Amino acid sequence: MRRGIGEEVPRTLPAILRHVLPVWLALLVLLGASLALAYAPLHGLNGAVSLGIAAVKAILVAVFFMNLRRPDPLLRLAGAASLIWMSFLFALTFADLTARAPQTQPQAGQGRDSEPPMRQPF
Amino acid sequence: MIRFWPATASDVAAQVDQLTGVLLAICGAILLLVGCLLLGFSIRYRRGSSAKRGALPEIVSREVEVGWTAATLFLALFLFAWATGMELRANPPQPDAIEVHVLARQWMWKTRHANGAQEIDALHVPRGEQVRLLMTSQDVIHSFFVPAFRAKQDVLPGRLTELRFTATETGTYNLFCAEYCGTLHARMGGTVTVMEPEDFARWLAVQPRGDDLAREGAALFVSLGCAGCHGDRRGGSATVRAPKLEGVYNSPVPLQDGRVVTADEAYLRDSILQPRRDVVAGFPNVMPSFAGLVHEEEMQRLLAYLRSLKDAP
Amino acid sequence: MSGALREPWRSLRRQREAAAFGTWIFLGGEAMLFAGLILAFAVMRALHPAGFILAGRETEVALGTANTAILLTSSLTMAVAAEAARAELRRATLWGMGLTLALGAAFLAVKGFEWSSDLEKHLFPGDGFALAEPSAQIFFALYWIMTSLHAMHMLGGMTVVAWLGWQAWRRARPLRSPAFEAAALYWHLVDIVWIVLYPLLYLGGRAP
Amino acid sequence: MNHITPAIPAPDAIPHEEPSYLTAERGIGSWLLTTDHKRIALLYMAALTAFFFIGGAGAVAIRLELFTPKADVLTADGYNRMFTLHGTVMIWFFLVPSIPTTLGNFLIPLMVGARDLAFPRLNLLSWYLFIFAGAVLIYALVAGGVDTGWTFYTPFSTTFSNGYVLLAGLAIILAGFSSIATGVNFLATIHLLRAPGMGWFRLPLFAWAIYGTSLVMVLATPVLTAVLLLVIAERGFGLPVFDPSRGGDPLLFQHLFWFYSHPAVYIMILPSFGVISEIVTCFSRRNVFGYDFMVYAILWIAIAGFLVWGHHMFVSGQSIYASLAFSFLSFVIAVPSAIKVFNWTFTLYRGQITFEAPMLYAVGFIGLFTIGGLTGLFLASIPIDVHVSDTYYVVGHFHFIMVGGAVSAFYGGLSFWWPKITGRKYPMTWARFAAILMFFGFGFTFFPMFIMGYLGMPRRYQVYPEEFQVWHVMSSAGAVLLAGAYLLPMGYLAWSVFWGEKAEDDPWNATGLEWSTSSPPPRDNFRTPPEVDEGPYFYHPEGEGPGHDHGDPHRDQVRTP
Repeated sequence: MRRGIGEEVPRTLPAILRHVLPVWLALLVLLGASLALAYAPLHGLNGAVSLGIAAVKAILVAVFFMNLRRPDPLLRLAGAASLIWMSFLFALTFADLTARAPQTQPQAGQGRDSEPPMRQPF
Repeated sequence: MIRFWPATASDVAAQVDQLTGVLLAICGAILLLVGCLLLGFSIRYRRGSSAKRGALPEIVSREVEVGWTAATLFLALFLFAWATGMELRANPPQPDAIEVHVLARQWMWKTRHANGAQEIDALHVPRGEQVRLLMTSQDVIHSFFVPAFRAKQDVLPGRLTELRFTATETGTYNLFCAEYCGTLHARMGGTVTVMEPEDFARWLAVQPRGDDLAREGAALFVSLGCAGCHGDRRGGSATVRAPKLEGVYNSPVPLQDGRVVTADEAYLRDSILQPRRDVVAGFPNVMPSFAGLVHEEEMQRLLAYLRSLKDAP
Repeated sequence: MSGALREPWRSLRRQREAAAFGTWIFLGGEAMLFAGLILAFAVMRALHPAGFILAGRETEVALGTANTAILLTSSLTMAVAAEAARAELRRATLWGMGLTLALGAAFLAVKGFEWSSDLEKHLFPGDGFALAEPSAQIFFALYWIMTSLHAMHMLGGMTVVAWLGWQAWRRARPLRSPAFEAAALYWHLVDIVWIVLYPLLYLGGRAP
Repeated sequence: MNHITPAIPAPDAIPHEEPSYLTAERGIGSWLLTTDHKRIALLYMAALTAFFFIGGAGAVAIRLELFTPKADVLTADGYNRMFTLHGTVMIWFFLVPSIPTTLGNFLIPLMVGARDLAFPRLNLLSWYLFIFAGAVLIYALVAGGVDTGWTFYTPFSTTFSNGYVLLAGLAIILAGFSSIATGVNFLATIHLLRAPGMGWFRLPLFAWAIYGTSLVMVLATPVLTAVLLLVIAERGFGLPVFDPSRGGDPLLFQHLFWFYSHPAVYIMILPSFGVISEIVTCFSRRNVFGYDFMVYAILWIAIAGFLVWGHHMFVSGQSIYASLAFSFLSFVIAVPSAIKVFNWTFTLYRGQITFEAPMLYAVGFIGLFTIGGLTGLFLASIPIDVHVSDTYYVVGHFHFIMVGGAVSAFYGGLSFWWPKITGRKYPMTWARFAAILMFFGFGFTFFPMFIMGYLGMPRRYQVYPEEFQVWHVMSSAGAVLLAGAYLLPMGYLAWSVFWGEKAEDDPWNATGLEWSTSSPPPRDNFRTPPEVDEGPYFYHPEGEGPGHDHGDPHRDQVRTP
């Protein structure tokens, strides 16, 4: 039998807490770090840094709270699938967005025509 | 008379038809092959026929499978390369192209020639010269479609799209709106008339011409107060220092953040609507936004005026 | 239906795996839902960096940070509850779920304060919007859509947790039921979504 | 549903057998609260029939109106509402759920040797969601009308449309939840409930096809939900994301929309690939040619289908470079479809073919799907697509795939598994006639669309230049035949439930686990849990040993001495 979702789980509350409390502490530390770094002058890298920290936090939650550390390939596959599909979505949409001719980019703030649309052209 | 093939009235149309013809031949051959195999096998191997059964012969095996997978892939890549090459070569922009502004709205087309001549649901163009349509919409998405030119381009609100074509045959052709745009979508059409260049020139000359775009733009330039700051140095009472606009069109502009951009239509438009976004190096960030004050048709006039401003010697 | 085992399963282990797998696939779908919204955010951020930086400064960073901490802690209590349920530690399960519910409610309460303060500051797109830059309205459109969709997910999660907690309390559902773990997975995903929304909505444009 | 039960012979006629799923429980409650996947399949069938009629009514109105170039039957808004009704109902309430929720629901547990789907109550819930969503949509379409077309393009849908766009969007979101729940259920079932010995490469191709479909459903549908939420937020609450006047981007809508809606095409067509594979191999008495290639083709389509959505946007103002990438990927996805067509054809080779109704549907499918697929090559080439996009060429193309393809396969699958589902046989002559009529009716209806599309006839036009009339008349005339071909089976299949001859357990002499149980199957599908020690197909012409091209299912074309 393949080792499915393990039965080798901690059986007592202290054992469980030993598992999860360090993760929680790490998450809070990262939260503090991301808040502090958001105010630091990082020359335009702030966005990348805070998203990077968010990614680390998400991975911590997924691996330790959502039990991805257990050796179940099926669950890892399911978890990875959506990431791959997200990359399809982002990659190809940005392939369009970043390569559009400049005049075909939307331009903000252009008011709609003040005249009402003509309803009866014929 | 029943038509099986649309009129071919632009240089691109002829190329597209060629591609279509070849694809038709290839697809016809594939269809014929599949059809013959289906029909042939169905008859030959129908129940009760005396055809030989038994194990599949050596030749019909994985190699065949790999073979036709590869063949299909190569065919697909060949078609891709050809179609793409055609698309990339089609209608390279020409500097002396005739520029026409197109404004779409529910449910009509307004076209406007450089000299100010306006048409509604119609467009006249000369044969053999490249026409560049600069299009925008006032409400929803429309699509400018002339089947005889094999040309189509969506027209979007809030931005410009461009369509280039060179007509090759004189005549009058259908113009359709191809992107669904509401109640009278089906009636949002008109005609495109291709004329000999000299006929076109004659036609254009007798059109009741409003002021031409650039001249109207110049009037707007004053009435909107642009001239107050950007006005010419000779008689202007400019108290605010603003970049001079003569010759600015299509020239490089250094920005405060160090970038250098080309002052194309998009940049100029942006600078009118969102002046604080890309401020020219060395000038104070004081220009107010004209968003909401300048509507799309006026914007076209202003841009035409700015394009017409040549650098004073 | 006395035990934790249900039709059409023949072993609890297999059923547990299916519950986890099914939940994971569903969460994959949920992730795609938020990915669609985040794509919209990313595209608009790329088109209008100035407006987004301007608008990003207006969100309540203190409340947002507090809420992140609350939600991270609720993930902790939910993880404890799920593990305890599997180990059939009844008191720890009930405490864990109770705390999770309380923290979830706290999150929504803080969110409510934040929303009402946003409304007072005229940060709801439309006429009379506080910021002149038109694209700032897009930032706040996405802010309202994302935070309210997330809050709806919180409500859904809290309903499930409350229902399972009630059943555990009444001993109507055996603690070995895979449902506890499935609910915990869902809760953690809602947490992860917030972890990603937090820098997008609250931290943009803070640096000098 | 009591009307079905009298037709079933009293259980004492076959005393040694336990009652079938149809007779195991009685009363309307036993149907509406059932968690039996087979009964839920029938519930879906009833709902889908209703939606098919509603969507069909829209088609009738459209074809009637287009008989002449002028507006004679409907107002301009009325016409727009009709094609919106036709599109939304047919896509989200017929084609997307059609084969998966009926045949898939019924057959997947049988094919993998399980007692039920992984989450039986979720299955029932998804039916109720579907029904509720359908009711909301019909209410929106009838009470207020929706005139956006099924594509809901912004800013038309968010700002300019008059109609119940919000409600329609909500209905489609709900139907999406139902779709996701169904997909999750199939994935979990196929992963975790396969009978002992049922390895991945022993799964019938229908199960593989449903697996691929479910994958697409689960990963694509949420993005549709997201984009419809954005439309609802903008239209209902004034939260601008697509509004150009505030810098929003209508093209963003199109990206998100087609990220779902192109893969949705594969949701509609992949299950029919599975159905056709099962039928072709059975009636040619020959194992599926290149089983593993068929599997890879399904997976290839399911994954790469997500990468081609931009070919719907070649004229939208999308960047030319993105268009090139999408064009390339669109050409590449032609390959797995071609593999499937060739493999079906070669399954016939050296077979012993009989032409029962399911086989006629299948052969018709292969022909129509080939035309549909080949016309797709024109659409993948940018220069041609620029000319024909948003014309009747596109309308013809996707009807060939979705109606000539998916609906033919649905009718074929229904006639193939009908004896298993109901335990009854239907009159074969009528069925053959219906299958042939469908092929020709379909051709007459939709082939003219390619020609008028290339001539430049735009879609969604109520009035049109007279030069196109001859093609529209042809199309409308064909639609009469097609309607007959669709109604006919409903008649004789219903007849068979009451008066049809009783079917054997395996009337087509087919292999596969579903045929090893009784017709109709008992509540728990199998009296003894099945174990599997061979591939799904074990066909051979009469008078030939079973081993001649059978063996390791990985190498089912093994050359034997």
